[in-house]
This record gives sequence, C-alpha cells and structure tokens, in this order.
Amino acid sequence: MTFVLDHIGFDVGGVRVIDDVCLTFQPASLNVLLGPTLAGKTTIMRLMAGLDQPATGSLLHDGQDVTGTPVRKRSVAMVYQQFINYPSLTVYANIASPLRVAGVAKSEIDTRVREAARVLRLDNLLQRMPGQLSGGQQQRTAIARALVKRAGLVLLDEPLANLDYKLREELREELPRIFSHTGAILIYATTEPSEALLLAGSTVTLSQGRVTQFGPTSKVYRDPANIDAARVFSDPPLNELPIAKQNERIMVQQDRSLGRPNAFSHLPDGTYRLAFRADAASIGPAATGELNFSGTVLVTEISGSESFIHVDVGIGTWVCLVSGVHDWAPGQTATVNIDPTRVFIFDSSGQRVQANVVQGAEA
Amino acid sequence: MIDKPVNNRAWFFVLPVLGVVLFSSIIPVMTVVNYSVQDTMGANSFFWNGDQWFRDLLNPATTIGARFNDALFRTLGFSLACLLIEVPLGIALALCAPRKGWAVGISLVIIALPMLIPWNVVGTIWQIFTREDIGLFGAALVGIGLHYNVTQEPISAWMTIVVIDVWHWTPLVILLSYAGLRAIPDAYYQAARIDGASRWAVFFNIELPKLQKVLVIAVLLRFMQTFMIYTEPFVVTGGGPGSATTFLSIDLDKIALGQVDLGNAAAMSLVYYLITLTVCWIFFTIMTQLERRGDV
Amino acid sequence: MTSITLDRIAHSYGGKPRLESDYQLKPIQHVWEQGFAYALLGPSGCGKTTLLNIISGLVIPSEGRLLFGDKDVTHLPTEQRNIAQVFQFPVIYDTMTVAENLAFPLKNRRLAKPVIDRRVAEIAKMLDLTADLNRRARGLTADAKQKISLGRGLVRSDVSAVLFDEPLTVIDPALKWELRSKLKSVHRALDLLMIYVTHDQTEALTFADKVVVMNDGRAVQIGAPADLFYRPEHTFVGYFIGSPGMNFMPAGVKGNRAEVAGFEVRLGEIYGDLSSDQSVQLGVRPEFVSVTSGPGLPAQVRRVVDLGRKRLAHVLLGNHPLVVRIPREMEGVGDVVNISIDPANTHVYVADVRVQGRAP
Amino acid sequence: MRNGALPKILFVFYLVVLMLPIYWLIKMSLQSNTDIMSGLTLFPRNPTFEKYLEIFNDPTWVHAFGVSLSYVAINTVISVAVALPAAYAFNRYYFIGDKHLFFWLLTNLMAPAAVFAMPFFQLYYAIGLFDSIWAVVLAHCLFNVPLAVWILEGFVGGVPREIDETAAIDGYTFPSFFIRIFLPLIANGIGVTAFFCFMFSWVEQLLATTLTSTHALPFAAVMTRAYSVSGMDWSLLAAAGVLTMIPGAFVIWFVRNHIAKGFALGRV
Repeated sequence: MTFVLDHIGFDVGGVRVIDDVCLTFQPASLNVLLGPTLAGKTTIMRLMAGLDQPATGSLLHDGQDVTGTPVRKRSVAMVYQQFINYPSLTVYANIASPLRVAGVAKSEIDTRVREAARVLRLDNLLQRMPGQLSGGQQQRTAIARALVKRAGLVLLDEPLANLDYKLREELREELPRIFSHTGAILIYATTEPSEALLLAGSTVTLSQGRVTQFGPTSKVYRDPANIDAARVFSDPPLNELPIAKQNERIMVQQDRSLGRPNAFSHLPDGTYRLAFRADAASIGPAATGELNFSGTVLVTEISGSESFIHVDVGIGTWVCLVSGVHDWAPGQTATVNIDPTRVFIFDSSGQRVQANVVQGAEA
Repeated sequence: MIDKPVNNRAWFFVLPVLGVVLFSSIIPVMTVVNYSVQDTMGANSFFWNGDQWFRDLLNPATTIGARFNDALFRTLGFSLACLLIEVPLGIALALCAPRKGWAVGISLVIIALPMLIPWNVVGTIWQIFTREDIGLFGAALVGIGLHYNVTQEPISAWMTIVVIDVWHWTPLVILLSYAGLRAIPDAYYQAARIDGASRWAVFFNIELPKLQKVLVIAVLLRFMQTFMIYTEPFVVTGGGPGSATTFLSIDLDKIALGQVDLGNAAAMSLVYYLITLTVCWIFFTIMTQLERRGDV
Repeated sequence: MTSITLDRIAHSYGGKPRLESDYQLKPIQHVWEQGFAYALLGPSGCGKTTLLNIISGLVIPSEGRLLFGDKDVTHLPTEQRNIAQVFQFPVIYDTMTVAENLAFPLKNRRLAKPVIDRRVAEIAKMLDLTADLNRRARGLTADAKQKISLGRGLVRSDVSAVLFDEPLTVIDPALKWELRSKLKSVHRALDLLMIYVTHDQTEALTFADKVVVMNDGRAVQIGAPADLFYRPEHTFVGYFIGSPGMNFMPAGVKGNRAEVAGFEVRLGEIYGDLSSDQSVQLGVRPEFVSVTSGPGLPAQVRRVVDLGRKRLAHVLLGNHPLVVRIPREMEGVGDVVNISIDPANTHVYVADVRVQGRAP
Repeated sequence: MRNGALPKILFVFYLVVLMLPIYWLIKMSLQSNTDIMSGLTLFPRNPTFEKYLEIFNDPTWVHAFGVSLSYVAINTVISVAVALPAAYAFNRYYFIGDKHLFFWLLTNLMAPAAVFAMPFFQLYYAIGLFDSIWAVVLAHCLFNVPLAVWILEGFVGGVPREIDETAAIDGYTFPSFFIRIFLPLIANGIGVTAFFCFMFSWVEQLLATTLTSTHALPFAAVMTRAYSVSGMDWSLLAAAGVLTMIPGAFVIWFVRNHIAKGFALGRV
C-alpha cells in the first residue's frame, strides 16, 4: 500500500502555497513532515486526505489515482491538533463511528473499540462525553478513532501540540508503537525537530510549501542536502557564518583568516556559508582547536538535561549546548570552539558542497 | 481556522430559501413598481405615467410631496429620539445587570417579556395605561399638574409613543449589550484593576470598544423598527391628534388601503423601501468588516 | 521593596475541607525573596494558577495568611497590592496606541505628563517597543502585545512583584526563545520579584532562580534548577524535570550497597539498613548511567533512540526498564551491554521522598 | 467593578417599572368594567375571571386564537426547515453571489410591512388565498425565513469545521452526517430560531389583519374589532391581551441563555 504525491501544487488566493511536491511513502512507514508554522504541513495533509483538491498533479494510492475520489471513499484517518471529537456522542460512540458508518457487525465493532480503548487507556471512560475529559484524554479518543478504522493512511497534524509537556513526552512514545502493527502509512506533522528525531522513521523537511529533503530521519539530520533542510531540522536555530575562499585561504569578513583547515581543502574559491548545530560547538574560557570565536554570553537556557548558552560573537548570535545544568552569567566573555569535523558547508545557492559525508557525525 | 472552500453546488442548499422569499417579496415589489409608473382612470385601465408620481412625491410643493416630507421627518425625528434614549439607557442598565448567580436567568426573562407581547396588545396596554381616569401613567402625570392628554395634545401623543417604544424595545439594547459584556474575558477587568483604572476608564477603554460590534447591530435593529413603526401609534393614537403621530407606515397605509391611491402609495412605498435598503447596506458593510477583523 | 510570605496558605473551593483531597492548594509555608525570579511548575490542575491568583488577589485563600513584606494583604483587593500581571493571551487596550497603553497606569495615578513620558520612553527602550510607540496596539504581533502588557506593570515605580500566567502560550514557537530571553534580561535589569506559572520545564528552569515544582495541589520541592536536576527531593520531581525523566528501580539498600534485580550497586553515601522497607527505590538520571567496556551491570538493549546530539537506549536490568546514555557508534539492539551507574548521582528514595545518607 | 449596591437598586427599580404596565393589564383583566370605571386602585377590587371565561366560551375568540396559533406554527416550521440547509451553505461555503444573497435576505427581514401590505393584499386576492391562513403564512415568510437563516447561520458557525471533515473522513455521506451528527450539535440553535420565528410571526399585526377578513381572522383583528363594536369593553380587551402573552412567557424560560444571540440575528 504505497501513497504517491506526484507534482502536487495548490493555490490559496492565487498564491502558489504548495509548490511541485513529489513524495512516495512506503507501506507500514512512519513519515514526519517537519517545518515551521505556515510551511504547508497541514495543507499537504488536507490534500492527501482529499479535504482539498490539488491545483496540479495527482495522488496515487497503491498505484490507483485517487485525486478525484471523495474523502468518504478513501482509506484515510486524521487526527487534528485541537482534538476534534463529536461532542454529542459518548467516547464509545466516537471511537465506533467509522465502523458504524462502514456497516461493520455490532459484535466486531465492540471488540475493536474495546481493543483500541485498551491500547489508549480509555477503558473506564467509554461512557463519558468528550466535554468531561481532559485534553490528553480527548486527544487519545481521537487517536483511538483513527486506530480503529485501520485506514491505509493515517494523518496526525501536530497531535500533541496542545498537550502538557510531560503528557506530550508519554504520547510521543506510545504513538509509533500503537500504529506500528497496523501496516498503515503514518504521516506525522510537527514543528519540533526533537519530535522528528524521537519518532525516527523518515522525515520530509518543508519550507514555504517546498520539499527541501526526504529521507531516513537520522540521515536528513546528519547529512542535510541544503541549508533550508538544515535550518528546519535545528532547534535551537542553526548557527551560520558567511565565509569566502580566496586562493586557498578561508576568510571571515575580509579581515580574519581561518588559515587552511583541511575540511575546506577541496573547495574551489568563492563565497560559502558555514553552518553548525548547537551540539557541534563547545564553550569555554579559552580557545581550543582551529575554529574558535570569542564573544559575550547573552543568556543561558536550561532544559533540565541540557543547557543552551547564547553567545554574541559579533558576526552573529550563536547557541552552544552544554549537557547538565550550567548557568553562564550574561555579559561574561566566552569562546565558542567549533568542531571542524561536524560543520556543514553550503554554497551561495544553499546546496551542500562537502565531498564526503562529514565523519564523526555519522553514527 | 481553515478558510471556507468554494463550492457552487451549495446553490442547491439555498434554492428553497430563494424560492420562498422570492415569491413573497419579488412579486409584491414588482406590483408596487408597476403601480408607481402608471396611472389609472378607474375601471382597471392603466396608462404610462413615467416618473410623475416620484416627482410629485419628492417635490414638497405638491400636497403629496409635503405630506410625505412631513411624515418622513416626523418618523426620522421619532427614530432619532428613540435611539438617543434607548441606546445609552440600554447600555447603562446592562452594566447594572447581575453577572453571576440565579438572578441572571430571571432578569433575562423579565427583560425579554415586553418584546414577546403582540404589538397591538402593547398598544392596548398603553391605551389603558395612559388614560388619566383608569391608567396609572395618565393619572400620575395629570396628578402632578401636567395637562397630559394623548388624544388631544400633539406633544403628549408624540411623547407617549416615544415612551411606549422605549418601554417596549430598550430591553433589546440591554440584552445585546449584556451579551457583549459577558463576552469580555475576565482578564481585562483584572488588568484594569491592576492598572488602577477608574470605573469610567474601564468603561471607555474596555467595555465600550468591546461593545462596538453589538451596538452596531442594536442601532441598526432599533433604527429599522422605529423607522417602520405602525401598530403602536395606530392603536394608541391612530396617527392623531391631527398628524402628530402619523408616521410613514401609517400614512402609507392610509394612502394605500384607505384612499386606495395606488400611484402615490406605490411611489411612496418604493422611496420608503429604498431608504431602508440603504441603511441595511451601510450596516451590512460595517458588520462584515467588524467580523473580518474579528476583534477578541 | 518587599518579599512575599506564604504563611500556611491553603485553599479549597468547596466548604470546609474535611479530607486532604478537598484542597485545591494544600498548605504551603514559604518566603519569596525580593529580586528573585520564581517559577510555579507542574502539570495541568496542580494548583499553580490557584496559587498565582491568591497572590494577585483574584482568589482569597480559605486558610492561612499572605504577607507583602510584613503587611497582611490576604484580604486586600488586587489594585492595592502593587503587583503587575501578564496573562495567557495578550491583554491590551485596543483603542490606544502603544505609548498610551504604557502610560495608562501612570495616567490613572495622575502623575505629571513629563514624568509619564520619560518613564514610558525608558520602559519602551528596555522592551524594544520604541519603534512602535505611536502605532495602534491592536495591529501588533502577539509577542509585542505581551511586552506591552508587561510594560504596563514595569512603568509603575510602586510595583514590587510581576506575575506571569503561562505568557508564552499563544506565541509562535520560533519566537518563544526571544521573548524568554527578553523576560530574563528585564528581570536582571530591575530588582523585582517575579513569579512565572508554566507547565513547560524549559521555560521554568530558564526563567527562574528558584522553581516550585507542584503536583496535585502540593508544593513538592522548591529549589534552584541545579538542585532539581542533581538532587530531586521527591520521585515526582525526578520524573517531571529532565527529558526523559529519572530512572527508578526498587532496591534493597544497606550501608553503601544497594541490591537491584540481583545485582550489586555501590552508593555514594552510607545509609542505615533499609533492606526490609518495600517502598525503597533507587533513582538515577539517564545522563549518569553509561555503557562501559569495563565491569558493570549486564543490561539487555531493547530500543535505541537517536536524538541527534545524544543517543539513548531503553535497556532492561533484570526486569527493570532503564533509560541509558550510549555513545554514538553503539547500535546493537538486543545484545547485552555493561552499564555503570555513577554513585555520586544516585539517590535513595523511601516512600517517594529522598533519604540523605552519611558521607563515606 | 460595580460600585456597591446602587446599580442593583437601579436595576430592580427598572424591572419594576418595566413590569408595571403588564401588571396593570392583568389587573384590568381581573376587574369588571364597572369596577374599572369606578376609580383608580392599585389592586383589583373583587377580582373575577369572568372575562377569561367569556373569551373561552366565545367561538369567534377561540377560532381567532386557533387561526393565529396555526399560521404561526406552520410558518415557523416552514421557515426553520427551509433555512437550515441555506444557513449551513452560507456558513460553510463560498459560492457565486453568496454575499449578495445574504444581504438581500437582510433587506427582506428589515422591509417595512406597510410597503408590502397593499401588494400582498392584491396578490393573494388574485390567487384566491385571501382570507386563509396560507396568505399570512406566506406573507410572514417574507421576514421569518431571512430571520431563521441569519440566526441559524450564527449557530452553525459555532460548530468547528473540522467536525464536518472528521465525519467525511469517517465515511459519513452528507445527508447522514447532517442528520445524525450536525443537527444534534445545533439543536439549541434550532430551538432558539424556532422560538424567534414563532414570536416575530405571533407579534406581527399589520399583515395578519390586512390579509384576512372573516374566515381566517386572527386574534389581533378580533381585538381591533372589539375597540369599535362594543364601546370599549376594557376588561375583555385586557383579558385577551393577557392570553396573548402566555406563549412567549412560557417558552422564553427554555431559551433564556440564547435570547441575545437570537435578537442579534445570530451575530453575537
């Protein structure tokens, strides 16, 4: 059961919002649509579900063109960000609704609904009304309805965005497991790179309605094809540095030379953008290694297991990761040491130019 | 929020409404237009009269023109008076209404009661109420020395119709303002308290701006209803004394069904209808704009 | 400049609370120092907003006293508590410009115009609102509106505490970082007591000097971010702080030895003989459990999670699930690895509360 | 923010003043004409229900009430039934001319009845519907159908669009979705709309009296006749007036939370 988007285009108010998207999803796969708000994640999902019709291109489900098929007739299930349930039906009726419509026998409905309720820990809430449930329970009801339908295509549109931090962590663990044995194609939209990494599977990075890269999640993370894909897949934001190579020397803002680090030896002269993620830079009082920039600490962000130190290095503000809780006082001078083996290099058009995959980054 | 899709098949949903309303509005309007451009010598024979009726109507020199002019300004005056009293009074009372507890339900019902009474019964109530022999209102006014007589005194008659309308329809402004006030999140009042805002500052800076959308609707509804008032003046004063309370609707009814003067009646009807259309259009544009801005 | 004292404050919406569970907010005794930033952190419904409303005056606590400095303000109305508050969604006066919004509290206090203008300009500069001063407040972005809402509190010289009720809820994820660092820089610039309510640990730990972790109406632990991470006093704090949370394993503890699933673990401190107590648990964060080539406890790898900057493995020690940090190149799901637990960061919990052992 | 008790006193005073005329009518209906004429009293002297009995036993009154109730009820059912699909379409879709049609409905809702009295009279006379309840039913559709569309459109807007989509994804055909899922969600909206259609048709007097003469005479017409014929039988008039208030007063309690939304044409 493959699902193919073939040159899909879509306009809103005359503006091309989805631009020539080509994607092929394999059966029983988990695919993450990763992109900032308004990148087109929800629009693509609505097109796949048939809620909106594409302006150009076609959708193939197992090779069969379903572009024109009405939503009703498609084997699809969808979970919205703001946990949509039928307010006038009990949790049981909500979960059973797709089966009732399909005319499944009553006894089978009962077993399948109770099984889905068990998996999503809703067993003692079946007679409640959605209005009486907490956010997490309402979303689990919506997920149960998607699960029980056994649709070939399951679309989850930022399903955890409105939930509590810790609740989000738990459901993020459960979701892949819940849908893993159904053989369905799972599409999961999110703005958070950490969610994509946790869910693994493969990832589609999106910006302004264009697919910038599609591949196994860890590969897209470690080996971004272009700067857009790298930016989308970085939280905190990607640290970037414009550089120029003139006769074998790497220059930063005309005045400062970085000598001839071997990582750049194979590049022809020209302007490039060097980029690295927070974990590819360490921070310390003194410089260690070739690529180091001194600056002043702006603020420290502690997320429990890690701390992010924001440093203003003159040519930009960079973020460095330190594991554990370290509170660098703002205003303190510090040196950002970049690990040259975990740096990405992009040409002026944003394409990645490193000949070999940067070692060290590959697990 | 996902924007609405374009779906012209939706016309099938709308056809029944179109059919019913079309039948009960287009055909009558056509007959009115028909009469407004023709004249008759009796015995059902009609001849083209061009826009003569309209020219007479809009020319104050002609008798019909003067009569229409007087009725129009009398009605506009009446509408203005009602609006100037009802809107501020309605807002003030909405501010005093209880916000929480059992009193809310009962107050809403009591306030809504006058609007649920058939208009002619409202007329009857006030016909009795304003008589100084058997009516409390009449007796009270005469008691304090005012020579108040609905059937003889033009001022008394006109004032009475205004009082009736205020009594009958201020609740509409109260209910709408009350709904508007209840939609204001409590955080705004909390913030105002923290900012040390006075009661007036809270009203002018939080409540009034938030009531804007609701007040536009209230003003439109009230203007339209007062502008086409018929039953209460018809029952209580019959348009008298003289033409003190002969508002447009009453005058039109007299000409159309009273004197069966089809030409003048039709012309007057159309001008009257065009005025209401323009007011509706102004309201509709303001309303769709407010909705698009979707203020919190 | 005042501190805030919670003197056995508790609250229950119903009548007289008979049993423990009737309390929306269980009794809390604490003093909040002037100039510090505090965060009230906990899942939905843990009572953090109730506590904030008690401080702001929206809710009168059913028990206990609230003191600003040494003045009892328990029943004082909000406007006389010289506090400022930023709400979940931006609360601004739509009809006014940004400057008028900021000047509003001072105008109500009838300050002289030049004083108001100077103060507004000063706060606008601090909050990067100077460019928008003359624009109508309605048209701005959500994060700019939240800064205006904050600015209305900061312009007042008499404000001693600023309350935040999950202020980043409606802010676009990409902009959250900027507003967070702005709030932090404002806190450094002004010697104000700030109280910040959130369910997101990053916001709490970033913003606050001290975090009050709450659960089910109770203040479970109050401490600096480092304390919460390195020495959680309660199993809930261990679970709630850190992503993923702390590992907990039932264990028999005696002296500086702990017996876990038949294996022996060395402890950093010396405890009494707790082996008989069933509720004893060993708690250690994934960051302090590593895979070694040397001697260690055999654990079978069940699942590997690659978080890009770090890799975690879900392993089984006997039948206890653990989350462990693993180096980059280790892949083998299913095989057994030796894990070593860092004694200095291993804690013993009896009935969910941490037990302090003697130094060795 | 209320400054103490003053607003409460003012508000209660207003409620009393508001109810005074209605109380006066009820007092009148409980007195005989002679008692009324013999002077002003705050409470009815020897109250009697004779006027009510007179009405209940008088076939013309009973027939008049029956006629009024029937055309109002039929009109309400037609208005709501016809308006439901239209309200859904207006709220859920853009279609050619939707803005203009919605505006046109508003103009009909606001049209002065006086303008239509004469044309309706001629139209229904021509097609033989004059002096039948159907004349009034169709005439009241002029403003009641638009009213129903506007109010229902407000309530349809209250249901998130994602619910329609979830139902489509679950496999519901449109009709079964509309009846099984959608209608229950706007049930109170339909109730409030029916109430307002009932009320606006029940209170309207000009068209109801113009389009009927003998056979389908509504109570309003019988009341106006009562003025001239029996020389001001005040207590009879009062009693009839009180009876007309009963339907409204009874039903309002059930829709009290949505009154404002109804009066504001669903826009609040």
